[in-house]
Amino acid sequence: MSFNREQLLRAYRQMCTIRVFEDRAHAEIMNGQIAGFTHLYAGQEANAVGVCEHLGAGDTIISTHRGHGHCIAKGADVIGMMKELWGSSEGLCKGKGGSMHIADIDQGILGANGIVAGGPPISVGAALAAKIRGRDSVAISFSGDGSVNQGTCFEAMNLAVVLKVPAIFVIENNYYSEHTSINYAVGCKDLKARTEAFGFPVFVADGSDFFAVYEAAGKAIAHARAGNGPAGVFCEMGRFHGHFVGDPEGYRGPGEVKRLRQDFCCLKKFRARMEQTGELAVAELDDIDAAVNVLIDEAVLAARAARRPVAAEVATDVYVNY
Amino acid sequence: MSFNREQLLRAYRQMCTIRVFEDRAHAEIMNGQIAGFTHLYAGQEANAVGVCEHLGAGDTIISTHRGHGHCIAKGADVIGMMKELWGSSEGLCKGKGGSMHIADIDQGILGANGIVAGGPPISVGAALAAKIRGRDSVAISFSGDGSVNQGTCFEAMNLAVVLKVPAIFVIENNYYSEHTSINYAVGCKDLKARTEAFGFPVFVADGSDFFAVYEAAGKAIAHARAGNGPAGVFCEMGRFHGHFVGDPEGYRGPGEVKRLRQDFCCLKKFRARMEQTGELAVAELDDIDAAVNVLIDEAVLAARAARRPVAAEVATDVYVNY
Amino acid sequence: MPKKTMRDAINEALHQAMAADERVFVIGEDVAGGNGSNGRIGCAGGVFGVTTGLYEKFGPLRCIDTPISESAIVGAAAGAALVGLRPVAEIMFADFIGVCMDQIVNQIGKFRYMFGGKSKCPLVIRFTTGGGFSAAAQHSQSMYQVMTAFPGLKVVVPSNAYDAKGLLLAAIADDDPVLFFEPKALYQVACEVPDEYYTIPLGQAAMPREGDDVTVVAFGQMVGRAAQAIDELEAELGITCDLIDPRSTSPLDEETILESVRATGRLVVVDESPPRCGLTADVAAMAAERVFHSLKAPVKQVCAPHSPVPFSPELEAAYLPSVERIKAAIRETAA
Amino acid sequence: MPKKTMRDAINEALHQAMAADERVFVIGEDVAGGNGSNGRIGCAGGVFGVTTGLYEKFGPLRCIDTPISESAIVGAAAGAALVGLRPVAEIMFADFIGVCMDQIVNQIGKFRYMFGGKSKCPLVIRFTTGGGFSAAAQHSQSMYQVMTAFPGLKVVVPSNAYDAKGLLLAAIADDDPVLFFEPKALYQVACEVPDEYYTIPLGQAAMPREGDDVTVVAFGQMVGRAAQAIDELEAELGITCDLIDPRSTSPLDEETILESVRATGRLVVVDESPPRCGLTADVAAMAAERVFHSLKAPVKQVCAPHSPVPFSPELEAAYLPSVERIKAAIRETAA
Ligand SMILES: Cc1ncc(C[n+]2csc(CCOP(=O)(O)OP(=O)(O)O)c2C)c(N)n1
Ligand SMILES: Cc1ncc(C[n+]2csc(CCOP(=O)(O)OP(=O)(O)O)c2C)c(N)n1
Ligand SMILES: [Mg+2]
Ligand SMILES: [Mg+2]
Repeated sequence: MSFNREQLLRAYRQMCTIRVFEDRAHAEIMNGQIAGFTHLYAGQEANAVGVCEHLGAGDTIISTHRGHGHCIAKGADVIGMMKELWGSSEGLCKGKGGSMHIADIDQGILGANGIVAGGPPISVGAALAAKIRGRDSVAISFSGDGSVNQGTCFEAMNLAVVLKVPAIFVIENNYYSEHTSINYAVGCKDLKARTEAFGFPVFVADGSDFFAVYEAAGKAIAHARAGNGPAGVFCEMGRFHGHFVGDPEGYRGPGEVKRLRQDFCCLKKFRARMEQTGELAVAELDDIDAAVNVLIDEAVLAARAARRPVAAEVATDVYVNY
Repeated sequence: MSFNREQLLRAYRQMCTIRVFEDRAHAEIMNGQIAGFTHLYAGQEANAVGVCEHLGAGDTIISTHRGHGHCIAKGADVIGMMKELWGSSEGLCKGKGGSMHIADIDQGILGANGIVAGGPPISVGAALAAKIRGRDSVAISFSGDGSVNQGTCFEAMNLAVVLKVPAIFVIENNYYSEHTSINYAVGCKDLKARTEAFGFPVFVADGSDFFAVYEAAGKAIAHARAGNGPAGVFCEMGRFHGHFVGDPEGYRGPGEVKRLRQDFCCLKKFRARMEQTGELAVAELDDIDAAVNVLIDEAVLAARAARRPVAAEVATDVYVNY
Repeated sequence: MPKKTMRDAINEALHQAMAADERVFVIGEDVAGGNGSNGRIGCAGGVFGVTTGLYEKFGPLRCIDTPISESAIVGAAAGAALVGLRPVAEIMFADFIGVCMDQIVNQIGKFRYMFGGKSKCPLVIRFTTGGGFSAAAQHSQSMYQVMTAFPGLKVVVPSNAYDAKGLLLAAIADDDPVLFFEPKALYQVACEVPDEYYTIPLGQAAMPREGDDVTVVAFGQMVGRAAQAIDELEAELGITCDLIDPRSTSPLDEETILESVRATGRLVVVDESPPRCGLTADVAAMAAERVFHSLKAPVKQVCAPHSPVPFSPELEAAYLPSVERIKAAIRETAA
Repeated sequence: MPKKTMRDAINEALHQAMAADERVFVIGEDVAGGNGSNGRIGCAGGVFGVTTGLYEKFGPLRCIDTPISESAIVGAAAGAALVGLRPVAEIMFADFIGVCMDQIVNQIGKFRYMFGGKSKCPLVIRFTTGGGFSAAAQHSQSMYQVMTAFPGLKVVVPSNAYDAKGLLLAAIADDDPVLFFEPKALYQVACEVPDEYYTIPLGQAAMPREGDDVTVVAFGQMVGRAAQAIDELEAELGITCDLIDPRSTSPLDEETILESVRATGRLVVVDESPPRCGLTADVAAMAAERVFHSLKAPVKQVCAPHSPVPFSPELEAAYLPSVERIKAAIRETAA
């Protein structure tokens, strides 16, 4: 698989944007600037970006409670997102959704989702629509290692096979569902095999390596686009923050997060590879870091200044008409 | 596996009782004597009996919408059952449950269930209770080939593995869920493999052969009783009547039911084997047939004569106290 | 005008909606039937035969059978609607909302709001509802009263074949998600139904009887029983009633109800659901709040007892509000 | 008496119930926490910390972590209860009823009836309920009003730490299935709570304020706001109210409410759920039916708008009934 410079710059920028967005959101939550329950994606960026770099305007994604990374990777406006976290009526969802429901239908983002495994059935529907219309778009759903034990997720997988629709199930194994390890919650020894037993191929990659994810996702998406029905992607990765902001993380082993940040950082891995291959210069990547930091600074300033919603907005946007 | 005479006579009698009960219920429904939705088990008897002959008083079963066979096999009183079908207040459930909810908790029968795959999660709970109490009982749930696509069924399987409880998942493949074939509704090629991928062994048998089912179920139950966690049983069998009484059966191929009745009749197979081995005489089996017919005649007469419920009974039995 | 059963009227509506708009498709368990079998695909048309002929007419991409996976069925409809199609999903019995409630209530019902008004989810979910079949506790609930509680959803329950056709066509054309509850006890009941396409707006009540003494509001299956009760009372005692059939419970045509109560000063509300947090309370409370000063007598609720639906025919007959019970309530209110 | 938060009071109740009866066990997601990890098992005690310490005290067979499989969790509790244990299941947010409603409503709630009174299913399911956390549309619903509609279930919603402990101990000792809704906004609110085991019977309302002018019925989180509204109105205008906290919505202490309304002739009902088919309508309709002739003014419902719960703190503040809105309703009713 070969990448041109533009693709490489873009992939790095996307991952970097997610990381900086998340770390900043973390800081602002700790400051009391952001209300509600927020789940951060830092450490998992290569997965979202490695998948979404394959997608076009006609393709859709549906995300989880941990949705910022997927949304950014699929093209959501980060300033609108930051305003949404702030609960502004200028936010992407007018402050009505917040972190757990960030969506941008026009970008093919069918939303973050506060219900574990709420997304996969819906994604099968988007895939079904593609099939009915005779289009070659694909529909991606992201699921965590915990989410795959929810009945809706299994139903979606089977239905996708039965209807032979281009639904891609991306399973992000960050080892934990909340405080519980995948070693406990997934009863079988081999989650990839359990998933494949539903009747579609699952491609495995190191989820902290953009290139690996990109390759695996490419195979899955090609399979689905060609009309062969659903496919899966299964990646391992580290979650750098707690499950939610404020999580005391008593389930971590000694030095665990430090090790993850050291060995499973997609940005570090990407840079190391660029240094090795010489495809991009360190300065170019540094420039991206700087530009992204400026962007996120701007987003935070814009969010702080953005219009606050007023009471009259509470009961609008419920129906198209009623 | 060897059986003594008493065991053989009992197994045959149980299967025969189910068959005659079902065929009579069918006739009485066609006569307009029995109201509601009734799903008949005729053709599948060896499965219920082959499993339940392993069970003792401490073991539980939970059934499906097609529950008569399982209930009879586990020891429910057929006269009380027939009265229940008739909607009498002398019925096993005082006429409040009917065919789809026949239960007898004292016999370890946690009920037929009108919700497809409603039973498996509950059965995991009964199995969990055994583990918590340190007892060696097992909990059986029956599921159809259609029911295994319902999310609750998958969840139950995974939870049983996680908690390592003695839950046995018995899957009855009668080829159809309502009007739809397993070839369509189960997306994967191999349902046994999909089930095993959850992390427990599944034992396969010809569901029209009592001896085969008994052997497979015995392995599964022994596995679970010994504290190794859940196990499965997977059998194929023919359903001799429609999905519900009144089903026009447009999904059947030409001559299909005739062939099933010919080649996959557990009573015929049992008799053939007895003839071959000489373990039981034809006359002994004929005597059972006759006795069972008398019993079911009695049950119908008793049901016809049984007390009808009165309006005041509508709102009782909702709570222990309220 | 030709007479048609409610089943046939709904079937006709589906045919016409699918012919008129290629974005419309149906999905559910056995809406075609026979898939994967040695028999005939399209042999079923749903267990109540309501989708008969759609598979033959519109083919496998628009009449889609599914496994028994209600959450996935509803989710699939939701996803297809979000990207621009107009699915009509069938969930065989309203009771099965239990296994797919999240997709209905937390997903479909909330998308538009959570997404700041930027999405549309134009779908219909059809359910059979209610008692009368001795189908017992898990196949006889009304459930529409429960779904009315959830903002973001529209809820329809027709009481006759004519309304069923027009309301379903309106529901399919609607840009919001609509839950459409078909009283299964009425499938075989016929009335005059035009052959052509027509719609009945959601949120607009019908008033099949007009009178002076009492306002009777009844839902779904109970509308016919209320009409009979009213007719008998008029003949027996000369009491006359407004009978209001809201047709949709969300939106509810509050004005028609309130206006009638302003005139009669007396209100009886009839529904076959149990008493707690249901539609009889909903309508009664609205009157007690908004037209209190017009009320001349206690508001009466006629509904099922606080118990599951029993199997036995005698018990079910005692469970469902009868013409006699409705008459007694009207008589007491009018006294 | 020692002051304890509602969280600690509930935790204490669980400890005492498990110590008193070895049939009691807890099951749910992360009720222990840390299973399978390299860290500490028992590290969590539920995401709100309510089950803290149970794993250490009672071990893995009585404090059971599960995968994210709510239907299986509830089903497992149901099965264990049917065979004689007394499970306490935790479903993290009441909103998640969406993914396990069948097991609650169609199974647990109906066993006894469907089985002709021959079974018992003594279990408790604990949920967090309600708004106040900016947790948005899928983590803020009350849901207890919806579950009240289903016969066979008991439904409890405490408004303070003292009641929470006594009601939970009663619920665990009860032979029927009980849904126990804990207003998460009140977890950190403390009041005096005895150290010893005590129970508060279900179906018995509390009356934290007594007065002459208006009857105010409020549920869960709204009880505190109603009390504040009442206290301010007494100070400002000399209006005095009965404040009734039903504590359980099923069974509902109808007599206490009706008796108060008979005396005051005025009723305001306050709940944080949306308006349709909810508890405010339920109680208002009961009054309009059963004590109509005592009523001197329109019954008032104070509730959320017919919309999902918004995320933004300002919007959520506007969504939930405020002390000001409750005061305005009482003032109007008393006028
Ligand atoms: C139906 C449902 N159950 C439980 C929760 C609470 N919850 C939110 S995130 C989460 C863990 C999800 O784990 P996983 O799928 O691995 O995703 P991750 O958080 O690791 O990204 C849980 C239990 C929920 N939101 N929805
Ligand atoms: C949740 C749910 N969905 C649908 C139905 C309707 N239904 C009843 S039986 C049945 C088919 C079940 O097929 P299978 O599991 O193979 O059992 P079988 O009838 O063959 O014994 C269906 C769809 C139901 N009762 N519950
Ligand atoms: Mg995870
Ligand atoms: Mg079958």
